[in-house]
Amino acid sequence: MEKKNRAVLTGTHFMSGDLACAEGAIAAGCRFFGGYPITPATEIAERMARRMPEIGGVYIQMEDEIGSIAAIIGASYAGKKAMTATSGPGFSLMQENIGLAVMTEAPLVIVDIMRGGPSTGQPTMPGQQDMMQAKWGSHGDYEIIALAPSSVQEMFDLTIECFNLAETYRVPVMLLADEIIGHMWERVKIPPPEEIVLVSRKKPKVPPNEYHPFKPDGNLVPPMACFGEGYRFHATGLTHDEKGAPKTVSIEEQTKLVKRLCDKIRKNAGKIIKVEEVMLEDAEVAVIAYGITSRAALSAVRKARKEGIKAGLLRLITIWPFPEELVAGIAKKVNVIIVPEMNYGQLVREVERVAKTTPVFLLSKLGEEPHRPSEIIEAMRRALK
Amino acid sequence: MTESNLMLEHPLAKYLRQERMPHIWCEGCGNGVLLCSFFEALDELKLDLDKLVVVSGIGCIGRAAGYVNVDSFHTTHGRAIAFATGVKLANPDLKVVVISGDGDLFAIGGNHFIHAARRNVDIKVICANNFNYGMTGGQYGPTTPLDSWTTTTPYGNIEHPFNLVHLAAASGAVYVARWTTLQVRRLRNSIEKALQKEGLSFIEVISPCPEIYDRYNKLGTAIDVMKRFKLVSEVRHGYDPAKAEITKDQIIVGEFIDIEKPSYGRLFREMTAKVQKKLKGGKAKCERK
Amino acid sequence: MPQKLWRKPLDTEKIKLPMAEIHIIKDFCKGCGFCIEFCPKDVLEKSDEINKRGAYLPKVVDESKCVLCGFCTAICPEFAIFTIEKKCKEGCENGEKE
Amino acid sequence: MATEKKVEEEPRIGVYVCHCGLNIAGTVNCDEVARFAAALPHVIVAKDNRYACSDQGQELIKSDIKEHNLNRVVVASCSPRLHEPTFRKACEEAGLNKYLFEMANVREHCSWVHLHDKEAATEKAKDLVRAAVAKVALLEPAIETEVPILREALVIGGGVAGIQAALDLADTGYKVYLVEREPSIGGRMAQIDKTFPTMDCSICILAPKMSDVGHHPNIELLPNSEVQEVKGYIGNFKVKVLKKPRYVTDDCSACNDCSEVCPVTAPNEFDIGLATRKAIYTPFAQAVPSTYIIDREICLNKEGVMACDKCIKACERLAIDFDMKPETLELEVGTIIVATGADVYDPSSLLNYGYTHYPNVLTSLEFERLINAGGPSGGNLIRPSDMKIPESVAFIQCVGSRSKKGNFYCSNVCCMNTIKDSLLIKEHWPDVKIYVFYVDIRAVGKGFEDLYRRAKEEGVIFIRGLPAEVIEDRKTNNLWIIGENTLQKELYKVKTDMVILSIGIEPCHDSNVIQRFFTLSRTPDGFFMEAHPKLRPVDAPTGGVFLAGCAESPKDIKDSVTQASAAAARAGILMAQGKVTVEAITPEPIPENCTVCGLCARVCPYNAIVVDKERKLVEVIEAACVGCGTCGAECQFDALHMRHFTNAQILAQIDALTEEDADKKIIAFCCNWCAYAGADFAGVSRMQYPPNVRIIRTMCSGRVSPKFVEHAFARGAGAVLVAGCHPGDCHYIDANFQTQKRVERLWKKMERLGVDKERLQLLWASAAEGERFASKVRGMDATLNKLTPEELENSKKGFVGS
Repeated sequence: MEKKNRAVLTGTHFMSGDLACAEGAIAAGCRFFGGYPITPATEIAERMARRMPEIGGVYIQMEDEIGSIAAIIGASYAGKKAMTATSGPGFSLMQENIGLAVMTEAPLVIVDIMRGGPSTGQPTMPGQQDMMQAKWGSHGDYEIIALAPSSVQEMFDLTIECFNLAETYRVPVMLLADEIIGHMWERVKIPPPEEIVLVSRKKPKVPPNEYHPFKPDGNLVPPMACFGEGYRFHATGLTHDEKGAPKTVSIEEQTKLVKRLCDKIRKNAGKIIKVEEVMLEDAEVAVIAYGITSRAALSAVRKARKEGIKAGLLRLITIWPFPEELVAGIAKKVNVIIVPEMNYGQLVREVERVAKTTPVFLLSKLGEEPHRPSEIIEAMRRALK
Repeated sequence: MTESNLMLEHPLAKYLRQERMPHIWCEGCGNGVLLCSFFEALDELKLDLDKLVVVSGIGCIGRAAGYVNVDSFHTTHGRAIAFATGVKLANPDLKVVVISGDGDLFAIGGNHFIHAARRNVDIKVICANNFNYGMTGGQYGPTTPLDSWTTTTPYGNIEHPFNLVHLAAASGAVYVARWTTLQVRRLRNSIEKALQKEGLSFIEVISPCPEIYDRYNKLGTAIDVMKRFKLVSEVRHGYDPAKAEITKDQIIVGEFIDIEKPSYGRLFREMTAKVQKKLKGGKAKCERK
Repeated sequence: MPQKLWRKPLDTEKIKLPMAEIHIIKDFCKGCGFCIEFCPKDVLEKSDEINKRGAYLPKVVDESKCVLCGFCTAICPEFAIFTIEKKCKEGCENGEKE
Repeated sequence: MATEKKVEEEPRIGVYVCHCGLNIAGTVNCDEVARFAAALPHVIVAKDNRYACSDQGQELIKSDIKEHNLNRVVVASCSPRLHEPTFRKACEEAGLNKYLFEMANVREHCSWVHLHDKEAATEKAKDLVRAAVAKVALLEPAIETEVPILREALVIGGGVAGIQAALDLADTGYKVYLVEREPSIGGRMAQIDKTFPTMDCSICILAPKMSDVGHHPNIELLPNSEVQEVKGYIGNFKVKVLKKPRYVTDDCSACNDCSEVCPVTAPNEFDIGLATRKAIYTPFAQAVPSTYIIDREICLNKEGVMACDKCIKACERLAIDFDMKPETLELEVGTIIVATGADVYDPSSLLNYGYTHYPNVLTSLEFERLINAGGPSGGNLIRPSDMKIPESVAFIQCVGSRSKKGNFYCSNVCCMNTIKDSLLIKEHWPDVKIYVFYVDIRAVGKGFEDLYRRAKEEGVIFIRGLPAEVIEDRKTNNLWIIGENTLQKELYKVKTDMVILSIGIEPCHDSNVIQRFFTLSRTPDGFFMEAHPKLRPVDAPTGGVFLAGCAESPKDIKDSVTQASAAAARAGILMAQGKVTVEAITPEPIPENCTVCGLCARVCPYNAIVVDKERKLVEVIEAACVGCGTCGAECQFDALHMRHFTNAQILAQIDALTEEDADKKIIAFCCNWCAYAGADFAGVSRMQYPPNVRIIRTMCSGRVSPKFVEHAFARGAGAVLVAGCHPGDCHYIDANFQTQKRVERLWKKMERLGVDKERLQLLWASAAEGERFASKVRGMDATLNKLTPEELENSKKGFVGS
């Protein structure tokens, strides 16, 4: 019981988003953290360095973010729930091995506390500029899962969700939070362990000699044996068959593998995707927002209603896979869609893609200050003219 | 006996993913010899193969992980050691061996190597040094000797090569040895030693590259190169690795470093124990006041 | 001068050295010739037999010369050659094969 | 001479002419000589007496010294090689420094060799006394310097002699290094089955000694090692020893597991190839150290490539290390015992006996292994051709001994060894017929004759007369022995199943190496020469070095052990004293004359002279110097004061000897060790030669400076003889090589001056070659007779002042 108390800090706390994220990970069963200090994600590493020894987990500060992600892929294959946390520049460094994690179907969680880019940009300032990198950053066709928290409480809850998704689908899952969420202090309620739902990777049911490490079952996800369990399997970043044997020239194997790696996410999108809908039933103008901006959007929508503007909000919790059908549905009902983002237009492209004829307006904001509700209302008015 | 079950008779058959034989390496390539020595070492030690993990990077020798009949992982270019670090720390019961090439470990992966050695992560690094990037057709790398001809040094190499054993020793490896693919028995002994030692062990294996580097540099057939190894290699245990540069007419081989030093894993576990003891109200001090 | 040793030792018959069976996995061989070159007893030589990969295979010249040192196995990059001790029936001299 | 040290006080000389009964007085008029002496300068008393060496004779000298307060003494009697120590002692007892004494050799060099010319002999005696007086006047007191002796010993050779010597020294409490070339100690004795005459098992009595050596706290055993270099001198040797790698560490427990799996075989040297060993092996069961060794010559692992590692895998104690490298140890020892043993004669060159052609012809050493229970046949007497027990065995004696085929000397042990072997056969196989073909049976030794008798009683057939030939019957491999029975004076033709060649003992094939290290001399037989065949039989001529075992001469186990203990005792004495005094005959540099040209250092055979060009000075290492004086002869500037043989002293002798009738005299410079001793020998053997020769003794012919010869000629001497040891036998390594060069230079000069070269002669004569000396003198006498006055004048002028 002592252990439980130590891992899940049940109760109400006042903490920052970064800390809540760390606690969420621990509550989710993360027992391996490999990272590299970077603003504004450093506090997560600091918290992990302090907490891991307390709960018998492993913390290692690697020589760079490439090493960090390589290490957590290793830890994941060794059977641990593993995580790293970084920000834009480090996230960029990780891209190649995100591809490796996708290819070798390593369950792991990458936290990206987004700051202003490009390059070193504004380390201490917020941003939502990694939305596309998260999906397309590594080469080749693939799918990942990304969630966007909008409160410190969600930093806790969604981190747990990230691990559950990673374990379910054997895929790297990203928590895309902006600097404000990461550094913001709020009340966080940590439930007792028994109330926390945890998912662990499927184990093979066949004996080692029959085990094929990349042979999927029903939901396209292969059961995962771990190193040291006697299955003696091989995994590679090369295109491989179900046995894990390299297939570097086979058209069939390449097609079969790439399709499955994507489809296991696409075909399960319905199960994966989470959103929050506010007053959309009769809305003429829909605001689609995520992360910190969604909070401004919410109050904007409420104020607008008071002014008689029929506004509604779609808050994206799941960024990737993108909730296409949902957005398409809304687009049909409303006259206009406003997408406030702390970038120069990233997710708005996805919205436009599915909104078809419905006009979509980007409300871009760069630098320190997040959107103000008044700005969003102003945008509605303009849009409705 | 037919070929297939003749293979089963081979004393090392059980260490090999036979269905993937013959391997992709060229005629006379040293990689196969290295792999064979590794297997013989496993055979000597009768290690529990279920608890052994082999990790490799990119390059010809990178394929080694695919041929060993144990848990194995073929990482991206240069990242084998970082991956192995994760594996070893996540499950200390595993023996983790990195088998990779000079380019993978010391060019693109150099940073991971020196830091793993500094931390003294309990992994074994076996480096096949063929003095160039063979897989991509023979470009110069971090160990290519001065003046050598490669496809990217068409006027001769003007970069000074690493002395890998010196680098490893300076970085803090607890066991450092160098052999050529001709000294297979001694190589096997070193691998055995490394496998039984705590901390980062490094073994450099000087290996022929008959089809690419050796041909470009007119070193003759694989046999010629092996004969040259016989001629120029001199066994000097305990020799100062700093002085063990590889030259045209001398390759000093032997065990250069063999020291004891607690590994990262051990220190982390000890720290963990202290922390938890304190949490249980024990007296141990783990944080500065 | 120290005596020259010219006689066949009287116990020559009694000294039993293990007899070897040499196996070559022809499909695996790539013909590098290490086994031939480095066999300390010169048991092997290059044959004119070519396998399906186009490699000239080694052939055993005199199996009785093999002392099972296993160097061919250790030096072969292809896992294509190995030796096993010849079994011989009870009390047979110098390991004649069954 | 200005450079010579002045004698502080006026010389007060006493001269004593000894009658030696009639030995001298019978030819020389001693009374007349004494009276002559009395008239010589500085002579205070001159007396003749019957036996100067007798107690009364010595008392007389002592009392005179006190009474007349003499400060110099001359005794004219026998050879200084005989009684100089006696009289020196007498002088010391009377409080006179022993270096102030001189002898005139009027017996060996005078009375005994001129028995029939009393007058000439008397005149010669006067001359010799005059010369002695002249020299003694210039003698200087000297204190002998002391050299410290390190209390550690080196024994070279781990045969029974070396083992015994090492144990004796170690038990006395000295640290001993025992260097053995082979992987194990034990030597020949370990190979032998039984020892004569007691017939006890050789290895059984040797093995305990071997293991004592192995475990002795004071013995550092260096097997598989060889001496590479020896520097230094008595008491202070610096020895480099090459320790060859064994490739097996001391962790070896001799379990034989490695040898079991080793796939490489070779004939075992220890069994002379009658048995097989592996590439990793121990030469024999009782080997010390028991640690195994790898024969890299045949091992499959060559040039650092380990083809085979069966032994490594088999060795549980991880004692095998193929990376062992040779080491060179640098030892510092005070004394050295050379016990390097001997080889056996290789009979394959004697085609008539068919060894190596006929399988059933064995050497006696092969037989030892064959008959040995631990040997290849488990002690069964079987013949190699068919492994059957022979019905008859023939021994052939003196194979390689006492004949121009092989060696001339008797190998000492073969007779008894054969008798022993024959009895061994009889003991186990009484029906086997045994022949022994011999020249003489030499059963000289305790219990030997008894054993010989037993053999004859047992029915061993002794046939006098060595076979001319052994012929093999191709079908049966039986052997026919053909020869002449020299007793019955009839031919014999004997059929036998097996022939044992009783092979002789030879000096080690590489004795010359050891010889060079220690500047030893060897007898014509090739064995090492002792300092004195009777009185110092275990001392080597080189100080601090001693001889034991067959290195010195062929001998059996008992004699080897005896000699080893003796050598150990002699070495022990030196080390017990902890210091040794060196005769005060070493040179003293005279800086004011020295130009630091370094010539002296170049000719010194002992590197005893250090030239410091920096500090412009020449130093003599007292302890290393043995006083041969060749440096003094080389020095052009009188910068070396050769104590007790100074230029002044020798020139004074020449002056004295050429004072009268110089033209009728031969001035002979003889080295102490060969020529002078040879002349003594001529005297002892009463060889008569012309009385006109006058001998001046120097330690080495190398001391004879050209200026001495020139001075003699300038003084009108008729002829000059320079005599020394034979080249190669020089007591001072190769100092006489300088003699030769100098004499040749003089000959050239004489040619230039038109002086008859005949008048200067160079003679090499050993201590045993009295006749050689005598005949030389006779020859030169002839040259004297045809001397013309012009010739004389010519040479006088030519050499004056040169």
